[in-house]
Amino acid sequence: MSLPESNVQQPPYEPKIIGFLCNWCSYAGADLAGTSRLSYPPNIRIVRVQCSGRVSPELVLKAFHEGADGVIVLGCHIGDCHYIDGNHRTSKRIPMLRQLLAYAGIEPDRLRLEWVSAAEGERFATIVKEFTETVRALGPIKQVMVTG
Amino acid sequence: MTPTHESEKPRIGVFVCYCGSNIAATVDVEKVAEYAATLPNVVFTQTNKYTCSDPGQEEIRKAIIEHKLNRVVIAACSPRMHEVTWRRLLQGTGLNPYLLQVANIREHVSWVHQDRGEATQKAKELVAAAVERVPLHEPLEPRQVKIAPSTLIVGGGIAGIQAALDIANAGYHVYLVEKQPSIGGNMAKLDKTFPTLDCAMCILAPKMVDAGRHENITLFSYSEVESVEGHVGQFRVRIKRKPRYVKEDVCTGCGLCTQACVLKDRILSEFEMGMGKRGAAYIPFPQAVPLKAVIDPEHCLLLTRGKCSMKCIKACGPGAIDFKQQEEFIEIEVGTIILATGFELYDMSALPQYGYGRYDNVVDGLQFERLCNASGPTEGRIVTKDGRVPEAIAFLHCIGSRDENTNPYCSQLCCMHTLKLAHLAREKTPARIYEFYIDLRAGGKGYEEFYKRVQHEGIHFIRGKGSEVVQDGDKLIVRAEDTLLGKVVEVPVDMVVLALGMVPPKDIENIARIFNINRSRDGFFMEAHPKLRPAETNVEGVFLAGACQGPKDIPATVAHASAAAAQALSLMSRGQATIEPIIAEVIAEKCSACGECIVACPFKAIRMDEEARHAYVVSAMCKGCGTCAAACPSKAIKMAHFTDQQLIAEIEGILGRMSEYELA
Amino acid sequence: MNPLRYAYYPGCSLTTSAKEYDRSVRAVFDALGVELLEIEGWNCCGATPASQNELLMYALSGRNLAWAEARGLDVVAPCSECFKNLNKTAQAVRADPAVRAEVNAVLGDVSLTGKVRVKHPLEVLVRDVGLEEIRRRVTRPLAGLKIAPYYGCLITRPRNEFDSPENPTAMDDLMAALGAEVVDYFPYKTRCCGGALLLSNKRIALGMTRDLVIKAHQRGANSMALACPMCDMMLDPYQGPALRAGEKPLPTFYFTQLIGLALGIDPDQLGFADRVVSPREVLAALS
Amino acid sequence: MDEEHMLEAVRQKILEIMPQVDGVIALRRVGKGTAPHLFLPGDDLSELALFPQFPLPTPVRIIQAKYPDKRFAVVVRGCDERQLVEMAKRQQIFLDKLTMIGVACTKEQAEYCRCEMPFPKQVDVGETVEGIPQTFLDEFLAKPREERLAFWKHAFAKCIKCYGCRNICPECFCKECVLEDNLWVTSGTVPPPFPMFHLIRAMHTVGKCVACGECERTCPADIPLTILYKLLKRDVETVFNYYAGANPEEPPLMDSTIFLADMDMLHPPRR
Amino acid sequence: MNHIQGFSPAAASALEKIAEEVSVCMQCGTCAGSCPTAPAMDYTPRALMRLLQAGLFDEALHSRTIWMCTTCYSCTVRCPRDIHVTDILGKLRGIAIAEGYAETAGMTFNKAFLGIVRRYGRMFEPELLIRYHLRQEPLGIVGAAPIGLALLQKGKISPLPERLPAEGLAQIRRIFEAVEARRKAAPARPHPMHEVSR
Repeated sequence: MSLPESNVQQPPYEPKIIGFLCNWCSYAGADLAGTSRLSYPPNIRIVRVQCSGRVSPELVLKAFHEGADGVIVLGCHIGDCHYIDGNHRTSKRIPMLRQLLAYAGIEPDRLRLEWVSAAEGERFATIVKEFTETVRALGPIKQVMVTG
Repeated sequence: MTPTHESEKPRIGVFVCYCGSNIAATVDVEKVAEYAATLPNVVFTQTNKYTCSDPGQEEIRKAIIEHKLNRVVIAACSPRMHEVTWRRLLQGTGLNPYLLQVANIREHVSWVHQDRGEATQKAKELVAAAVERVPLHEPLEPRQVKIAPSTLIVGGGIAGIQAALDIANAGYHVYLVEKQPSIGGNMAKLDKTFPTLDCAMCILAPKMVDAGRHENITLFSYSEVESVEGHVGQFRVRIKRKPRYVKEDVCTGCGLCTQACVLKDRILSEFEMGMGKRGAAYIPFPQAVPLKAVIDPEHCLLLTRGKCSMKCIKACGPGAIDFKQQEEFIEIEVGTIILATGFELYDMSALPQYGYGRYDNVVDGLQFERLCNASGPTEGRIVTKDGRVPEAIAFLHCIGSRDENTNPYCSQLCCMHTLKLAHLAREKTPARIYEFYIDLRAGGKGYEEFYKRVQHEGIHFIRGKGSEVVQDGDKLIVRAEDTLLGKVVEVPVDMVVLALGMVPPKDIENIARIFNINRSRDGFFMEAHPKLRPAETNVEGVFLAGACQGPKDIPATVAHASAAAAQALSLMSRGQATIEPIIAEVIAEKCSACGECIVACPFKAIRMDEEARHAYVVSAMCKGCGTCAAACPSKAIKMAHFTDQQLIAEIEGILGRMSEYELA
Repeated sequence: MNPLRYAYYPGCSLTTSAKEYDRSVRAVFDALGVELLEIEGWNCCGATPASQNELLMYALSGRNLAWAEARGLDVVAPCSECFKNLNKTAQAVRADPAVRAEVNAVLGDVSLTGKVRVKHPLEVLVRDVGLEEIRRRVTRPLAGLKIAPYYGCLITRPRNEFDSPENPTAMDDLMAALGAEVVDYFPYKTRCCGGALLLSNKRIALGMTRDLVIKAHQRGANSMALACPMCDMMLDPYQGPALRAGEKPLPTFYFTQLIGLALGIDPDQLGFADRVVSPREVLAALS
Repeated sequence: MDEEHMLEAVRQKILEIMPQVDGVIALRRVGKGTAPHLFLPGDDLSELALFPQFPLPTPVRIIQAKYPDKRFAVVVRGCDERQLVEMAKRQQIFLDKLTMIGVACTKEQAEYCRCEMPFPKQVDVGETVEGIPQTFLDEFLAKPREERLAFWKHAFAKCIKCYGCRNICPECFCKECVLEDNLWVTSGTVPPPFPMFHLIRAMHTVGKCVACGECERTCPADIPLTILYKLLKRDVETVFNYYAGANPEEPPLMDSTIFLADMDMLHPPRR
Repeated sequence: MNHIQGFSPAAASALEKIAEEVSVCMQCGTCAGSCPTAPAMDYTPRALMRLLQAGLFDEALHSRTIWMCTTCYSCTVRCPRDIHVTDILGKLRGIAIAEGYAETAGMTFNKAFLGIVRRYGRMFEPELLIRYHLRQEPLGIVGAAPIGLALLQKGKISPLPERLPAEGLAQIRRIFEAVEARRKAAPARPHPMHEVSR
């Protein structure tokens, strides 16, 4: 299995970010950012889920455990959810997980929850830019967690 | 020739698309394909200029058969764009359509990242994620659902009427729900239409009558949709019929009660846009359908204060008035839904500098229409509030539109509408007519010719947005810059007409929530795709017709309404709809019957099997959001196509490759 | 509620040409139990000329804001020109980290965050103290006064949440609360008085002032309430030169002078004597 | 009221209730410790015991599952009562077939458990005492982030994955537990990799934990688990105004449609 | 390669930043229609924006328009493209002074005003009047005499300037010097959009 060649010697620290995006709103917002040719840092890798309500705290912890330096969950605004109120559960699970991370001594800012509608391409790009810089400042997850 | 049995060792084919230069411009497609070839279970890779084109799809079909592929990864545009195309392609080769994973390397990579190295690296990782995930995909059979041969249409304007007639004439039943006492919507308020100067009511009334009488159309006027449940093919709709306090089957529409009403001509008429008055018992306009009286509960003395001489009852021959009428709720089941809730005008009083709502003779486009209309408050005579024939009238374009402080979008048709009003004013009064415009947008069929005609009729066009209107004595001074002369002008006129800036109706947020539709930035309903699917929404079986999707003139509205009707008809004529088999399933032996999933399910689609002591999912009701799977502490619920294993595989695909990247 | 305390930024005009504005603001705020702490060693905000260099305006205003921010006090600036410069500076520093960094670099030993809020006395009186509170304390209602409330162009512009930029009503309500009759002075209430061009384009400036007076008369006013020393310069000392022969002058007052009067404060303390256009006839009408 | 008097009072209560039920679940003296016991009508009550404490909800669940149509009484402290309510919300026990005999904990017991509410809603025996202020939580929070991280890494490093904390917790009734699933917690390594095992279990206590403290007491490695669980419990109470086990009608918090409108209401300590 | 890099890299000059902001102007004329002194201007505010869009900066800086603005912000409040017209005119005044364009009455006023603020830290109106009239219309001082007298009688003119304490004055001087240091780099001129017949 060949390793992807990287044309740079030891690359500067680029955070690895996993984004859980809901198919109906935030994923469509990310698509809109694409069709509008906005630009944002490439660190985020997007995993599509049907609803932000699908993202369990265990899944977020697993992403960190696999080596993600930052995890961002994007869902529909309250009231816009394609599944009526799937996002109501997200609005409790993710903030409570942030609290737990903070109490456990892990920087809570590595995890973020935002609402992005299908029409908010710019907002998506801005949030990704901000979050990438926040995580870059926090450094690799290896400092706080055993990964892999 | 059926390919190998799916459960055998995965044989993955990876197809990477150039998308012309859309992807290839920043992603090294060949390198991505080369890299994919090195990934586990990948037995075939190929790049393609346009994977979605026929030749592109043909390549994939050939590859699946030749190389006995049982899993397919396509790295191209967003799955929301062509996943349906690729699934149909797999179906064609006999391969289950869900043994496919799409990597979005266009909208999420090539279009948003400029650095070729970074973009290619990211594309590789998304392909690696898909290759890690797709072996875990299991074949899923889409569910077929019977489509009830009937349509709910919300909104009885020209859009709703057109769609209703198209569907009813095709032999399917329509339930048309209209909030106002009569159908007709905003078009019924118009005098003439552009560019043909047809009388609006003359071309609309026949359609209204047809809709009112059509045996395939049940009209619920003065009613609103309370709630909607279920999914495409089986929408259970609950309609609230507001009490008219008039028995519809008895009332002949003679109007005697409206003449007898104690409050006759004392209440501002909504239909007359506040320019005319009506009584508490009233018929909105002479050509109303249904032609029935209605009693306004907010003003009728009996209904508000409980005491009135009730002259209306005495005046009504057949005794149709019934103050004991209550709200009624009706449940219906329909296969498809069309929203045609139209538009409202921007409330210009939010811009005090134009004096709307402060100076008597500053009116908006629809109010001026009522002045021009023969059945309007002034029988078609254009006169100021105090009855004078105006010596000069100014029409101001773009008030409330194309403005970052109010509505940034252009309402598309107010230039043409204002041109028509100017023509009517020129025709009916000796007044000097001015039009203050920025760009005169006359792009439709016959529109530019109409513009030239109106210029020819001696209307003064001043290229400069009206900046303010100030009352000075009995004149209104319109101040603007004639930008072509570079001079500031102050034009005294007797009447100012503000072009109609179109905005969504006030209750659009509530309607959007009932039908689970989201809205675009300008507040109108959001279509499935602005270019390719303007009449569809993200909710299958729910379509959009007319200005509720965005400002439209009448020809565009009618075309859009017929498009929505056609798409509803295509669903209903097929009789069946495929429901994505992405539903949840309880693994009985793992379930400890705690019921957390039952509480978590937004659609109440999970029940408890009391004897067997485990929960189970009613698949027909499950919409596949996965909230239950995330809520279950022991992960005893399997969310088809989005299982924990599949999502974790995708994460490992990404992060596994990333750590390698770091080692390199 | 705990007593209101603000940092007070009088501005250059209030020490000279608008001294009665300063005295009436202090008297009224004192009567209403609102404490004003004058900013020590405040400097000129640069007025209109400072608009030629944004950094200069932010730095000059920033120096004053820093004093207030250090003490956790909001700033009250009666002169609309100073109010605009200070408010624009606070908003820019709060919104843009780049501006914040540059201003703090220029100011040197200070770290301004822009947390400080800048308020015109009109906002303090109407929003923070509240009309009810003022109405309760009126002892001499201004019956007989028909006031044209004149906001000038800067109190609610370019952007100030406390009232509408096109049709503000705070002063209308305040004057009504004092028992005076308030004429409908829209849209002239926010029209520009021409003050900035007094020297460089006297003819145009005086024309704008004259227009305001004529329209106030047309609307039936017998007096005008002002809220800015520059408007006052035009509508009091320069009202004479602005009007043509035979045109009736219109007595003008700072709105805080009128509040003081209604609260029963001794007129001598409110600087009525300092008015150039004599107010005697109108004050006599006050029964 | 000292222990002997309380025991006597409880015996009276049991004798009173015994005719209406098929049995009473309570603690029995076993050597120096105690063990849950189903006292049947006519049994000798002399060996009844109150301390040291043992969580009775799990035995209630098992016994009710075995005899679904029988009616039982149970001697409960505050945490038992609240835990039974939460478990009722998850159909694990059935309150309509259960009569509770509420015992208020003594001062020492409350201090021993560092309990915030050492008494049930329905107190039949003993006087209620003041809850113990949770000062140790704030002391812990005063530590900077790095110190908290080191604290937990050190604590969790001692974990021998005996699942004791899970087994004793009445809320952990899952047939198959994710902590034993390699997909979530890498199997075959002790201690389990930080932090998956412990943070997953912590998230499972949100909106359920009544802070009975048994997990911490049972842990052979003395890992101070209640610090994490009680901090989360406090957040749930302050932000969602949800008190675990307080109201049987309220749906389970994390699954209900209640949503957090303003995410800034939860501000995690960043320092 | 996406060539839209956005107009202004961080180091853009004032004029380049103005050109970027004005690029969205649709020439609708609302600013001119709202401006109290537009009729007396050689270029209406809208026409001035057009000059800036076309890159004709010299003509814009020569115009009388920028010195006719009373900063009443009506244009900024009503601009449908949310362009801060008033601030742009202000910046142009600064550049016109910095680049030594022909002295106008407004320029004299601004220079005199800021000179006094720099010297005393606060305004001293009599000196402002004298400095302005000496340079612009010496006889004007006579015209202003009656008003001066009235103000003197009312005690509204202070005979002596109010000087800030030394430490405050030093801060004020440092502010002016720091601002001038930043002004040193002459603003790079974006190239005109197209050749315009003279």
